[in-house]
Formats: sequence, structure tokens, C-alpha cells
Amino acid sequence: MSMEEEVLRELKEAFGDKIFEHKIQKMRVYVKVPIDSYSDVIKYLVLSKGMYHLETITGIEVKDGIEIMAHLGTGLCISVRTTIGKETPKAPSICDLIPGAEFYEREIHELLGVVFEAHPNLKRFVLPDDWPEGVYPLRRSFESKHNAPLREGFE
Amino acid sequence: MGLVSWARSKSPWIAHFCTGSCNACDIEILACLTPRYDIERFGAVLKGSIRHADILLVTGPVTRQVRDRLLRIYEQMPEPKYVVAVGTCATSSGVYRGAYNVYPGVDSVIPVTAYISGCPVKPENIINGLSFLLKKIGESK
Amino acid sequence: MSMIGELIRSLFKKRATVLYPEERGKVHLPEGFRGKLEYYEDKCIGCSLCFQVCPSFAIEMVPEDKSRFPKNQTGRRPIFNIARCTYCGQCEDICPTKAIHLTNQFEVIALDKRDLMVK
Amino acid sequence: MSTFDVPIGPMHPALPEPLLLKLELEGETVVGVDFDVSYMHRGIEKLLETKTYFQGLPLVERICGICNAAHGLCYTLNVEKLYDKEIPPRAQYLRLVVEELSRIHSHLLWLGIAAFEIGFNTMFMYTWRDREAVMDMLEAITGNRVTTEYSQIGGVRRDIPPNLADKLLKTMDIVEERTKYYVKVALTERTIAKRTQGVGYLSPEEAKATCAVGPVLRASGVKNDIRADDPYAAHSDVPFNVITYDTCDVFARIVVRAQELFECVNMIRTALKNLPEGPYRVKLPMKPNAGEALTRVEAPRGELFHYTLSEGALKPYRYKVRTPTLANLGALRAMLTSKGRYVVNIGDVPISYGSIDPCICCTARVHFVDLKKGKSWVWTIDELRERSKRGRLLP
Amino acid sequence: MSFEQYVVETLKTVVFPGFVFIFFLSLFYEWFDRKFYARLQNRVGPLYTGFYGLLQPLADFIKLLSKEDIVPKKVDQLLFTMTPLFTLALSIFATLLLPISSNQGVVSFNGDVIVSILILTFICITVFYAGLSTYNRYAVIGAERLFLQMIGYEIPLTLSVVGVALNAQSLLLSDIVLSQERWWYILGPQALGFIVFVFAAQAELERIPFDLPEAEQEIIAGWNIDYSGRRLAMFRLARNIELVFLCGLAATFFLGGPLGPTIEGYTPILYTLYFVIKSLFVLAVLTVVRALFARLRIDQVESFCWKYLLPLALFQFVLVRLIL
Ligand code: SF4
Ligand code: SF4
Ligand code: SF4
Ligand code: SF4
Ligand code: SF4
Ligand code: SF4
Ligand code: SF4
Ligand code: SF4
Repeated sequence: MSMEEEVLRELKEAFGDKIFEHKIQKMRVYVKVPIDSYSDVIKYLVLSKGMYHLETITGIEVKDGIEIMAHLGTGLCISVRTTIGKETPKAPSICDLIPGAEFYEREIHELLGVVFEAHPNLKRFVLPDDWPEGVYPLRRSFESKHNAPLREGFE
Repeated sequence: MGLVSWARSKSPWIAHFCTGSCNACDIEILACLTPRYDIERFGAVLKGSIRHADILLVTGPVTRQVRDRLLRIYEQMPEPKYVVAVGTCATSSGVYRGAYNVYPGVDSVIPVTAYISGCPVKPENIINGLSFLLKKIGESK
Repeated sequence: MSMIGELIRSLFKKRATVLYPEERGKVHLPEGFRGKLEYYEDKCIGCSLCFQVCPSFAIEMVPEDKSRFPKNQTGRRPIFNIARCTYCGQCEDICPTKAIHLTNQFEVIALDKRDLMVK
Repeated sequence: MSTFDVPIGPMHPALPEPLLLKLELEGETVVGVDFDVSYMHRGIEKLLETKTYFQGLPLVERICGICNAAHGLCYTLNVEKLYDKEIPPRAQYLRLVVEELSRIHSHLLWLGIAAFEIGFNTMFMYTWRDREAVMDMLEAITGNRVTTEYSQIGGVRRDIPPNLADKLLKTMDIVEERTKYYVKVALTERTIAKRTQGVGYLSPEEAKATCAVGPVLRASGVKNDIRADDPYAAHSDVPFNVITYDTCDVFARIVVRAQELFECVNMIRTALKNLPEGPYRVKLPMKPNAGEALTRVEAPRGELFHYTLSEGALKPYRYKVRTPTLANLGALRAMLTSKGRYVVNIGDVPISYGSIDPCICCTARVHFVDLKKGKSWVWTIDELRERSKRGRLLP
Repeated sequence: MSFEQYVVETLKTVVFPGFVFIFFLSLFYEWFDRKFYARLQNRVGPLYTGFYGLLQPLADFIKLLSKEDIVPKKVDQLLFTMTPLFTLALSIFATLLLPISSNQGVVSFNGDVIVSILILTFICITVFYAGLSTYNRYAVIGAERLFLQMIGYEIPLTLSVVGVALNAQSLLLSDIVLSQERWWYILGPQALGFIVFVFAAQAELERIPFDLPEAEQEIIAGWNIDYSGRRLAMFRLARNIELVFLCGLAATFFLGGPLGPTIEGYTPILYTLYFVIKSLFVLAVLTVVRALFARLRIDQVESFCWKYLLPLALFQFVLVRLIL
């Protein structure tokens, strides 16, 4: 059994059908979990499997909500993804577990409007000071308003 | 060529401001100071304080956040002052054109005297642009 | 203090500086340098591939008189705004007829950026 | 003693990019630090969604100019995963060569900047003088000194012909010899040691907790290199050592980067010797398959992370970039906070900051500087625009 | 004083070896410093301004004079205006003490050794106020560093001079010069004093490794961050004149000042020549030091001064006592 399958099997043993979607590529494992076991799975990976390194957290707006995906691990990379609602997106913060997550969560907060509960310092980070509240540039709706393809003539 | 414009054309003190560039042009400007290029030949010195500078080299498209600071820095420069847009993205925002957080080039914020094109600019081209500008300054009354 | 030897040596070394405007010939300009592009309208077939692949909207397709350039099938040809060109060479790469070439012309400056056009 | 804030940046000579560090000081001692990265935020991730995969490549290379080779490589490797096509091995080797070459350029550059940060101008001048040899090689191979545009979707842009390879090998000899000299200087010069030893301390635990990457992490004694852990280009065939050092301070970062230079030189030699025959590029269609891909590349500053989600269209649905500097910001904060017997002096800030080899381009930027008010007249923006459109500002 | 004497004295003060001579000498020294520094770094330095860039400092000076002079609103107007003038006046006065064309300065009186050291302190203090008066954060930090640094190097500097004065048994610069007619003098205990003096001078002039008050990478331009135009020109000129003064002082104290073999009738010219050559040698040493080191941190400057310079100066002092 390959390393990837091995990890997936162990995860499934620990969490059963909480892992309701998974995908394997070379050196990559993607698992999808419900929002309430998101931090549990990460906790398990960090504490029991020693995957202390958080690559980053990706936020994507998908059809039925916003997907948060934490990428863990140095060699083998396990991505734990979960989908949350679009209207009032809320997710648990993993900063207490991995302090390095702070900046990634702040970035997602700004660009996608996700509120991370119990985050120590959810202040403005990447966007300019005069950026209007409640406008999230990585949302799909933002594109239609502000980011029409620019093909104007030469000035 | 008066004494004053002679002095001005021989003693360009440079300040460098990065308004969101990718760094490549910044390091090429820095490379201009180093032995191979050595713009001190023209009397140019890189100055930290904007109050001491005559020529402002701007790299990068102007991001929203930097815009006000760029204006402020420009206002703090003592006259006569010249702004040189270094690199394509300072000239016209280049590859970042259309991004939600950038303005289309430095000249949409402050007046620009000369444009040096390249992505990144070859250090020789910076020297070329600078010496061209200096010649112009020297020729003005 | 450990650099003292090098300091003294460099006193007697030849300067590393290339006096650029005077010694232009000594500038390192290898083959395949990506400088200001050149456009050969007689080779262009007007396929607009270059327009599609340019990352920075430096290329615009304009109407062209077909009779002047028989090779041009579509009646459109590109013009280039060097002020926006990132010298990436994608257009040169994709052009099926080699109508675009990035020359080793690196001295591209302007006092007015509208001067920076290649037509 | 009361604290007062000194904002460093964004218009600050020590920072190659505008990042705002807000320092809280007690006298000359730093007791707190905050970042503001919005100065550099350009919205590249969003912009990438509006570009085709081919148009995206030059943009990605310009996320950050110095490690653009790594960015471009990461992007192409990432996008290639969406196609079911074999990339010719020769291309992989050539990619490795250019990537390592740009690592050399970046580390030498950093060595110079670090010296510059501590006011050692002569060392800065010398390292940058010798770096020119590497820049010339990069220029000869890729067509530009800094921005390489070398790695393309499906292979590399150009081949390295044998005569160029010979030249490259000769350059490597020079680089090796000069690096030996700089390592000697860095290890023996008292003023350097004084300014770097015990400065910017980052314990291995802190480094792991803050998810630091690259030489910062390795200088804290943690063996971690994506080239070894998850080989991408030809790294599984070209042997190298992962360098670590255990004093955890700025000095350790100098040592690690310097030792890595030797590894790079050796890797380039091996790769050129074993260069497989065959094509160096395959043409791939404009549209990849639907799917997702995740790639990490060891950029000079540490691990670079790209992720893409494709719907099978011309343009990516989502492209995520995580750059090494963003990952190292947490580590930087740990370095810059005085705690217990570890005291951070304001003079240590630039070199500590410099020691993560910052590149904020992709990190958006943090902060700003409070320069005093100038004269009271202001041109309105429209006036300015008008003037600049006229283009002629010279008298 | 007769009218003729009066004219001669005035000419001495104003033209040679007074203001005008010193002005051009200071510009020349700056050029030498920059050019030599560049050469050490394998560059060329200023090249196109006049013959080998010789006019570069002059161009800088004229340009600064012709530039707009911004007075930020929140500065202390009085200090902001006065300090550049004071600094310039002090440094010019200081150079009048230097024995250049003869073994006596334009101004010479018993105790001028002490005055020359005192002036250095005064310059330091005016610069300190120049920094404070702008209320700029960086400038204030720069000024503070300046003061801290001064505390460090002032005592070794004074001690090294005391050793010299003790040897000459006089507090008159001209006596000190004359006492060095024995050429082997420089190889004696005074060599130690020379080393101490060079480092202290480097600190006084705020050059690497002691350029903390204006460390570009840390606090931008430090105390002079807010000065522009004419005021900056004055500060720069004052700095250059101080450079001449310190190099000259080092030559006077340790290298025999203007003394050397002379030809009847050409003495003032030859003396001036010797003086310039000797002080240029000192300048070259200062420049090499500048190129050779990295900047120290403020606490390291202090410990360097107290741990190395001071004991060295004391040791020299004791040696001189023993020999006497
Ligand atoms: S012009 Fe190009 S290389 Fe220069 S800063 Fe802009 S994007 Fe980077
Ligand atoms: S290759 Fe042919 S079909 Fe494709 S874009 Fe060009 S002209 Fe059109
Ligand atoms: S070189 Fe690149 S940026 Fe320039 S016109 Fe061609 S494709 Fe566009
Ligand atoms: S790709 Fe070549 S042939 Fe096609 S339009 Fe552009 S220049 Fe003409
Ligand atoms: S942005 Fe960086 S490089 Fe540019 S002026 Fe500011 S500190 Fe200097
Ligand atoms: S990578 Fe960072 S700086 Fe670039 S667009 Fe994304 S959030 Fe902004
Ligand atoms: S790390 Fe620095 S050099 Fe590399 S891409 Fe980022 S800003 Fe550029
Ligand atoms: S961390 Fe960001 S700014 Fe730095 S090199 Fe990488 S992409 Fe560029």
C-alpha cells in the first residue's frame, strides 16, 4: 500500500464516515470533512501524526458555499477541506493549534469574508486602508462588478 | 548652460520608491550602484531621505495603498524634482493591468518626466535613461 | 579586518566598471536577448495568436489594407504598445510565421510614453 | 520608560519593498512589532482568474522578481499536472539548472544585501560584482538578467547548447572560488559576527510553530527541504545535501545560505553532465483538463506553494499562491520580540528582517511610514494627470 | 598693528590659509574620499564632473544651494535655522587653529589644543540640537545616538591628545608641531595615540563603523533627515571642513604637521604641501577603515570605546610618562 493510501486508511479509521470525500494524487491526499470535525481532523494530524507544518489555507468560493482547505505536511501533503455557507461564513480558527495559521486566516478573512472564530487578531492585513467593508475581492460576484476584462484602446 | 543647471545635471541624488513592483527592477536599480555599473560616475548617490533627493525612481504599478504615500513623498521632495518611471509596470502597470488594486502606472498619480522601459530594465538602460535626462536638465537654460 | 587583502588587491586591479555610454560595445548582450520587439508586416498572416497570448494587453489588432500585404488573410494586423510590453517573448514564441522578433535593442526610453509604439 | 512607535518602511532604504513594520520601542529596545502588508497587494490571484493559462505565466513570474524562476517553475509544473502528458526529461534537467542558477543569484544578492543592512558596503559591492557573472549566464541562457521566462508549459523555452554549457561550468568554478572567499570573510570578520551572532534568534520550536520555511527553518536546525521531501524537476536524480545549522540566529542563516551555494554549484555540474538527450519542449493545447493540482517548489527563500482548480476552461477557476515570505512573517515576529534575556535592539531590526530574505511582493504588504508634511500646496490629481499626459515636464 | 600687517592678517584669514583655501581643500578632500573609497571597491567613483570628477563636490554644493529649502511646519524654527550656521561657523573657526603654511595657525594662543578638542564637542552638540529641533522620530533617534557615541569616544580622544601635549610639555599647537622635529617620534608611543585618534575621528565624523547617527538602513538619514537645500549644503560643508580639520589635527599631533625639509623662500608653500600630503594620508587611513568594517550597534560602540580605545589611550599615556 502506498504512503498516500496508508494515511487515508488511518484517517478513515479515526474518523469513520466523517471523511465523506477523498482523492489521492502522487504525494497528495485530499479529504473532505464536515465543518464541525474540521479542527478535529487537523488536531489529529498535528498531534498524532506530527504534521506540524501548515503550508497554507486556501479559500475558494464554490457553487454551494465557500470552501476552506488547510494544506498540511512537508513531504506528503494532506489537504483538509470543508465547505461553509456563503451568507455568514464562519469557521473555527486553528491558530491555537498552529500559530503560523494566523496570517493565512487573516488573508482569507479579508479576501473572502470568512470569520474565524477565536482568532487572536483578525485585523486588516492585505487590503488597503480605504477598502470598503464587506467587499471581498476573491468572491465571484466581485469579478462581475469591478474586474471586467480590460481591453480598452491605447491611450 | 548656466552654472546652476550644470550643477544640477552633474549631481543627481536619487531616491527610490517601490510602489508594488515585483522587485526585479528594484534589484536592477541597486545593481546600478555596484562596481559593474557604478552610477556614482555621474555623481548619482542613493539617498534615504526624500528631502535630499532630486530624482525619484519609481518602480511598480501604483497600488491603492501606496498611492497616497507616493503623493506625499512627491510633495516632500524639494524643487526642482524629476520623477522617472522605471520599468514597464511603472510606465503603464504592464502585466498587472486590470488588477483590482493597481492604478495604471505612475503617471496616473504624479507627473513623470521620463520613462524607462523594460521588464526588468537592464541596468545599462537605467544609466542610459538617467544620462539622457541629465543631458536634458543640463541643456535647460 | 579580514577583507584588507582584497581591498589592497582591488587597488591594483582593473576597475570592474564598464563605462557604459562610452564603451557600449563592451555591454554583455548575448544572443537571444529579449529586447524591444520588431514586427515584420510582410510576414504576418493576421492570425491574432500573438494578441491572444500577450499577458499585458500590449497588442491591439487594427484593420489592415489587405492588398498591401498579400499574406495577410484576415485584414487585421497587430500594433504593439511597448509601454506595456513586458518583454516576455510569448508573442515571438507563438507567431506561426516569425513575424515578431525580440531584438537585442535594450535602450528603450521616452519622455512621452506615446512614443513607445511599434506599428 | 514610555514606548514610542517607529514605523519602518514602506519608503525605507533597508526594505527592498514597502512593508510596514510598526515597532514599539523602549529606548533602543524593541518590545513589539506589527505588520501591514497592504502596500504590495496587487490582487494577483484575482487577476490570474482572468488570464488564460498561457497568459498567466508571465504574470506569475512577476509575483516576485528575484525568485521568478521558482515561481515560473512552480506554475508550469502545477499546470502540467492538469494535462496527461509526459514532460521530456531534458526539460526537467534544464529547469533544474536554471532554478539552481537563480538560487545562486538570489543567495549572492542576499549576502550583499545583508552586508548592506549592517553597513558593510564594501562586501555588498564585492558580492554584487561577482554576482554579475551569474547574471550574465542567466542572460545568455534565458534572454534576460532577472526575469527568466524559461520554464514554459510543456517544457522550457530554449535549449542550452554545449558551448553555453561549457561557459556555465566555467562560471561555476568562479562562483565556487568566490563563495569560498565570502564564507571565509563572513566567518572571520569580527564586525559581522558581532552584528549577527545571537541576533534574530528563532528557536526550532518557534520555527516549527510559526510554520517558517526555507533557510530560516533550516538555520534553526530543522531539516526540511521540499527538493528532498517531494522532488519535482530532476531533483530525484541529482543528489544534494540539505544544509542545516543550529545556532538559530542571523549568523546561522548566513552559513546556511552560503553552504547552499556550494550545493547549487554541484547540482548544476551534475545536471549538465547527465543532461539527457531528446526534445526540450512539447506543445500542449491551450485548454487543460478539469481537476486540481498542488505544487510546491523550493524557492531561494523557502517553500513556494501553488494550487489551482481547473474546470477545463481556458482560464483557471481559482489559482492560489502562497509565497515564502508570507510564511516567514510569523517567524520574523518571533525574532523581533524581546523576551526574557533576549533583547532586540533597533539596530538589529533591518538585519533580522533581512535575514528572512523578504519578498513581500506576493504577500501584499504591510504598513507605512510617517514622513513629515511638506509644503502646504498640493496639486490635484487631475492637474497632475494632465501634466503627465503632456509628457513634457522639463522646463 | 600697521595697515599692511592688517591686510596680511585679513588675507591670511580669508584667503590663504583661511576660508577660501579651506573651502576648496574640503571639497578636494571629499572628492579624494569618495574616489578612493570607490577605488577600494573596484569602482571608479565620480568621473564626468570635471577632470576625473574633481568638481563633483562643488557641483553637489551648488546644486544644494539652488534647491528649494523646505521648512517643515512642526520644527523648532529658531534651532532649525541656527544650527546649520553654528555648525559651519564652528568648523571654520576650528580650521583657523591648524598650522598649515607655517608652524602656527592663523589663530594661535596658549591652550589652543584644548580649544580644538572643545570645538569638536561643540559641533557635536549643535548637531545634536539640529536633530532634536526637527522632532522627527528618526532624527531624534539619530541625535540620541550621536550623544551616546560622543560619550564613548570623547575621553579616549582627549587622552590621546593629552599624551601628545605631555610630550611636548605645552598646550600650544605650534609647540607640539616643533616638538616633533625628531622624525622617529611617530614610531614611538604616539603610534598608539594615532590609532585611538583615527577611530575617534571616525566616530566624530560619523563614518562607518560609527555612522549610527545617520545609518541609512536603520533610521534613514538620521539627524539630518529633514534638512534640505541650503541648510543641508551647510551641514555637508561643515562636515567636510571638519574632515579637513580632523585629518589636519591628526597630522599635527602625530605626523609632525607641516614640518619637513624646506628650501629657503618657499617655506610656506612647501609646508602647505607637506600638510596636505600628511593629512591626505590620514584621510586615506580613515577611508580604508570605512571600507573595512561593518557598522556597529550602539551598545557595541560603547563597549568598543570603553573596552579597547580607552585602555589603549591610557596605555599610551602611561608610556609617555615613563619615557619622559
Ligand atoms: S517592470 Fe516588470 S520586472 Fe520591473 S518591477 Fe515591473 S513587473 Fe517587475
Ligand atoms: S491558428 Fe488558425 S484557427 Fe487558430 S487562431 Fe490562428 S487563424 Fe485562428
Ligand atoms: S513580448 Fe510579451 S508583453 Fe510584449 S508584446 Fe509580446 S507577448 Fe506582449
Ligand atoms: S501571431 Fe504573428 S502572424 Fe499572427 S497576427 Fe501576430 S504577428 Fe501576425
Ligand atoms: S519601497 Fe523599499 S526599496 Fe523602495 S524606497 Fe521604499 S524601502 Fe526603498
Ligand atoms: S498572492 Fe498575496 S499579494 Fe498576491 S494577490 Fe494573492 S493575496 Fe494578494
Ligand atoms: S521572495 Fe523576493 S525575490 Fe522572490 S519573488 Fe518574492 S519578492 Fe521576489
Ligand atoms: S514571497 Fe512573495 S514577494 Fe517574495 S518572492 Fe515570493 S512571491 Fe515574491
